[in-house]
Amino acid sequence: MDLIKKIPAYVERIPNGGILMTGLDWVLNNAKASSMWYMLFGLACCAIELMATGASRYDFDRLGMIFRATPRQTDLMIVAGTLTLKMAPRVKLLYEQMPDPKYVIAMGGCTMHGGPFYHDSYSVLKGVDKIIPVDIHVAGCPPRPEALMNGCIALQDLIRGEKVGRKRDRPGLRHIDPATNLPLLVRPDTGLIRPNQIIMPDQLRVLS
Amino acid sequence: MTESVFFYLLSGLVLSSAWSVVRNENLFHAGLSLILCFVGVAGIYMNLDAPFLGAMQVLIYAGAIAVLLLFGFMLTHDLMKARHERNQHLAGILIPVLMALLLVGTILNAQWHASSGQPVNFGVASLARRYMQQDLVAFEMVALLLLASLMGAVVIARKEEGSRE
Amino acid sequence: MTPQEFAKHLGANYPDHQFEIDPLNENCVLIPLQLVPQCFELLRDDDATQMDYFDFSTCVDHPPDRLDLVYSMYSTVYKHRIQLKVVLDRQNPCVPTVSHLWVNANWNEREMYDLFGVFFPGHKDLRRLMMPDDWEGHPLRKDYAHPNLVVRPD
Amino acid sequence: MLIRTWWCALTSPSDDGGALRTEEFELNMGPQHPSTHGVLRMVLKMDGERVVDCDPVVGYLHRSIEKMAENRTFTQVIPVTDRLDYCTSMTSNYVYVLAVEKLADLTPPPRAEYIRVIMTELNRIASHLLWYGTFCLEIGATTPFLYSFRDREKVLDLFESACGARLLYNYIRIGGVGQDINQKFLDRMIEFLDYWEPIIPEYEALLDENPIFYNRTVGVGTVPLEMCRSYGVSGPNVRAAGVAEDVRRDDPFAVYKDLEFEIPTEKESDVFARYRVRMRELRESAKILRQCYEKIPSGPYGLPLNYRFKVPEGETYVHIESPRGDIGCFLASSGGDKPWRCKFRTPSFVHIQLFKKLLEGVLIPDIMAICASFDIVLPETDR
Amino acid sequence: MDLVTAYTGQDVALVLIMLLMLALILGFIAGSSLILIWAERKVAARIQNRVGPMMTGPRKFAEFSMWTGGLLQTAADAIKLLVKELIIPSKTDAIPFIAAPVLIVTVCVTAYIVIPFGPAFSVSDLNIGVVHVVAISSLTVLSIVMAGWSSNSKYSLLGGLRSAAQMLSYEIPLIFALLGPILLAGGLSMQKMVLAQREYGCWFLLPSLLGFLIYYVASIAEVNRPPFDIPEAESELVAGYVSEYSGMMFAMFFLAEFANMFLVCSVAATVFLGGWLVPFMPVPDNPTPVYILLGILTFFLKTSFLVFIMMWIRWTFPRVRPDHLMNLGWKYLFPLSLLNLLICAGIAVLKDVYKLNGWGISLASLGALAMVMLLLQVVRIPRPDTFLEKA
Repeated sequence: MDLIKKIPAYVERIPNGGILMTGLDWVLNNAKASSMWYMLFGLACCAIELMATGASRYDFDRLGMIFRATPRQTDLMIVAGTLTLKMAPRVKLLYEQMPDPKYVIAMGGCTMHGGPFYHDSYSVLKGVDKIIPVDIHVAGCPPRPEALMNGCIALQDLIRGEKVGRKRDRPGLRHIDPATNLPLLVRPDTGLIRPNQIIMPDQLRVLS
Repeated sequence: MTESVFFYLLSGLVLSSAWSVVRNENLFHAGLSLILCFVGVAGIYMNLDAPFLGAMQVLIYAGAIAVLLLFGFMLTHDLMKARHERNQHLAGILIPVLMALLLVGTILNAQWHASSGQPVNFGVASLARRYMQQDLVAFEMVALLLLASLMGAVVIARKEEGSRE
Repeated sequence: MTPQEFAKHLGANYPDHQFEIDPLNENCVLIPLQLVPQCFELLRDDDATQMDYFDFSTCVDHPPDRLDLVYSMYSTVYKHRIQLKVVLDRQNPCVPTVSHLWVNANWNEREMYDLFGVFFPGHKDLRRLMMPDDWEGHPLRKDYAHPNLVVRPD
Repeated sequence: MLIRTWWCALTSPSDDGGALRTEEFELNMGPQHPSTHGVLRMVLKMDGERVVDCDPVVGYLHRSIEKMAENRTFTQVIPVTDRLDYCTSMTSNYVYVLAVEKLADLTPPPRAEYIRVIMTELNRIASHLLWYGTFCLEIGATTPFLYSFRDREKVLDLFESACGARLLYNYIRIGGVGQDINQKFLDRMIEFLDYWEPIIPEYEALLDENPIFYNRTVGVGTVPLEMCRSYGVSGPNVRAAGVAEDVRRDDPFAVYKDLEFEIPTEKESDVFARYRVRMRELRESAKILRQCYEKIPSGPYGLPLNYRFKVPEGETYVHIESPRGDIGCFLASSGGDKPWRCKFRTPSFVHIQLFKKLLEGVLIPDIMAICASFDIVLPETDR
Repeated sequence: MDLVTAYTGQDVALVLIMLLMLALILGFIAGSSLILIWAERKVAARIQNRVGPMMTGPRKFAEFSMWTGGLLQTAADAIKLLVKELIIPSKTDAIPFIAAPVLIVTVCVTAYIVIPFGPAFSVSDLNIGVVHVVAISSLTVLSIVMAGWSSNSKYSLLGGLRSAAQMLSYEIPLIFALLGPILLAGGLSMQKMVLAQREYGCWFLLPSLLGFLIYYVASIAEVNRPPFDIPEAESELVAGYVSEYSGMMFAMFFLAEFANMFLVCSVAATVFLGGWLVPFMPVPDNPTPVYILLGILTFFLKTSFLVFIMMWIRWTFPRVRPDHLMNLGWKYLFPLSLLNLLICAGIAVLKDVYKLNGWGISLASLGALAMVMLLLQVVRIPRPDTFLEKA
């Protein structure tokens, strides 16, 4: 794979290689953007709104998004609902089973920072981006179908802006914490909780 | 000239897949190469422009019998994992040598009369007419045999069904 | 049957124990700990009560020493409902199981074992229901603390 | 030597009398599963296509709602009960509010009672439509899902005009309701009912005459009546067993006393009977809504209560009829402004325990049909 | 042909022509699948009264009508799948894992050789036409079993076994249903089949209507399309044997499914609906270019009509349980196809020996069939409400 990564650099040096690359970018990005196959990861209330978005009135199919059951054939994971600590290892496992150009939409307040379950709840993981890198957060509890469609369109614009061969920068950066060599998994801006404060079920430690 | 090229190609394919059927560790791969062998034989039939026979070979052997064989491999208990010991080396060498001698002997002293030049019009119609007129008895016997085997299969399946409930 | 009749009915069957109405809940009868399986069996099988529908069983935690265990049953024949309360000691609460009488008591008791730490001898497979299996502590107790639990400032 | 190997190959004594010995294997119908009723994991021991033993594992959506209820004032708990059962959040609001009112013996004004009944019945219609869609998805027919969601969107528009939210309403408050509903809302409701009632036969036409459908549902997953009793099954699932049991009839709360509607029941208590009961319940709810439209009085829609009012010490248990069964709330208060203990008795928690015994000897496609026919929802189970 | 032989020897030309034909078929399959997949999503959307893909493709068509939005949607899917990462799970056994999609596409391509698109317009008119298609398409079972076994997961193994059993048990009614028209046409080759329908006077649909119905149902099962799509039943087996495939390998399976559907419908159109016979036009002996074009057009119209019905069936029926499927296949379709064979044999004898006109006989047989259906009405399959009162 890494040979392919070097090609864009060489092509740029050819006289009008740049135009060729942007043309290639345009075609690939538009193809990827307009045919995102999503894997419904319905946990709670947001799953019902996701189904309502997939139904007749607001239709995902108009954006070219079909529902695929297996993680192997999907390239967008919509985490819809509250993520509990017992469920966290499974989400991570599924994320890793997806083929590479993969994106994550975190739908609903619970996936951003625990939402209504931030206080007084011992079993809810405060934010999905603690275990998987998230591209688009859709606010709302549950977010309206229009908000979710808006999130998908925002993701499409994000994809159209990509460059072939460039490393994608993802929000929720992951540094390795030297003490526990566990990925720090903490958003620099919130910085609310350090990993050793959260007692993760140990399968999660094995996996991450 | 292309017929002979194709012929050598196909017979090479058939021989190699037959060899892999015998020598292969993984039984599933052995089953697959068996199917490849059947398809190779069908190719040889087609090459000798007997297309109906080739199609039948693909349909019956490669399509049905071999797949049922694969079913058998997959469904039976840990057939895949067990390492089969191979200590019949003596038998392994003796029998192929005997077979080879037998075959070469018959090939050498058979009188190959050259084909009479004009193409034999061997079509499906003549085949069917032969079934229905000259050797009708053999045809009916084969039908009876198949019926018996079918009933045997049903009885075995039925017994197994009965035992579980 | 009103709760008072229930108390009289139970008192008649077990003379040496007294059953009175719970001051907090007028539809609830307090029963002593050692009577639990027989008393429930009586209520279920006795044709005067026939409590064949088991609603739920849960705990109410009173921190210093008391842990109340509340059962609720309903009779689809006579259409009356009753709650029964058993007072347990908080350090090692232990109550014989009723899961052999009503099947849906099984998961209720597993949940109480998981969230309150109440032990049910005689229960077939007592393991955690809600929390991951390697979770320490019993979350629904009042004095429970956990790093993932951010208490809401009042 | 050659003959020996040949002979023993032929006559190898297989241990159980020559029957084809199939090995049991464990199938993990994991928490992430395309069937849409949430994160239920079933560990199935299979023998070929048949299930030998099934062990449902829950807890993947345990959001500790009861722990949160203990640290919030009585009015702040209401949005938490919304998330308890998000398909019918009106009913979970209602059962909690009824428990608080019984403890604090407040009686809401009659108009509030009628608004509450209207909202719960509309929510029942929306929940049954959701159930119908996902049930057909399990059986393999994808189109009914789209039709039922198209009509559910119209019900959600009604909710949006009344309480501003589509799914989690926080509308039924202690002592009354959040906002008043005006005549325009009632007219739109009747307009929806007129549009929607002739469409219900259309749903049934898609499936009833279809031999594939009733081959897959008639006689599948039959639950005998005494099994219902010992497992505590309630709601449409027990009405499909032939017993006309409904909390709105047996111990009526709010205004159900002076509304007349009948309880649909079937006899076989299999997947098809449960489907028929829910379809006929849709029509009953529409009838109730029409009666409420005529009988709703005018007047105040709630009691003026201050934000942190105190509830006298005491415990109580109240239960009402939710679309899935009989949902109850056991509330204990210690005289403060926060509930001391709040336990919800939810129907799905009870119905999932049925699967352990019901799914023995069942084929894989029937597992999905049976689970979907019980209309279980996981947040209720895990609370 | 003669241009090529001028430069090279006779045999090398043969090989070159063969390669050219192969490229032609591949191009045709790719093109037709693109349109078919887009059409399927649009038809499905229309049935479920929602809007299918709208965002891709030329915008001015999208305003024109809902039906023509999102034309390039399948192209976008294909390019995206090309760019996807190919995951070969570690414990899978690689050779059959990779061979399965390759085999299923090659089978599909070889089966297209005999399809008569126009009067003299088929790749190579083998004289074992119909049997060739059936024989080659029996190899798809093999590729599905390979895919199921090699992806080493319980779900795909179950899916693979189920679909192999289904396809094996539906091949037999398929072949027997085709025997009827073969008997009437007196030959196996597809072009001969079409010409036989011309002399016979009417399409073979009329004399062997039962055969057509059985063939159509069996072909839906053969192509694993709902209501017989148990192998990749979404709700149970999580996409069955395809669940471990990602990227381009999955695209091959996806492409092969639609190419097979088109293949099966084109065989049905040729054998039962008179492939390129323009309904009311007398057929000139030496085919003029105009007639060839017209023939190709009618062929495509007939096939796409059958494909549309398959799509329509897909979105209206629930899924059949495997044992009902086997039950239907063996206990109903197979005996009925034998009955159809009997009827066709009777018609053939009447036509050859007594020289009766084709139309008359087929109408008589249809009358007989209608009589049988009336008889069946008396023994009605139990309707739900009657069922309940009885129980």
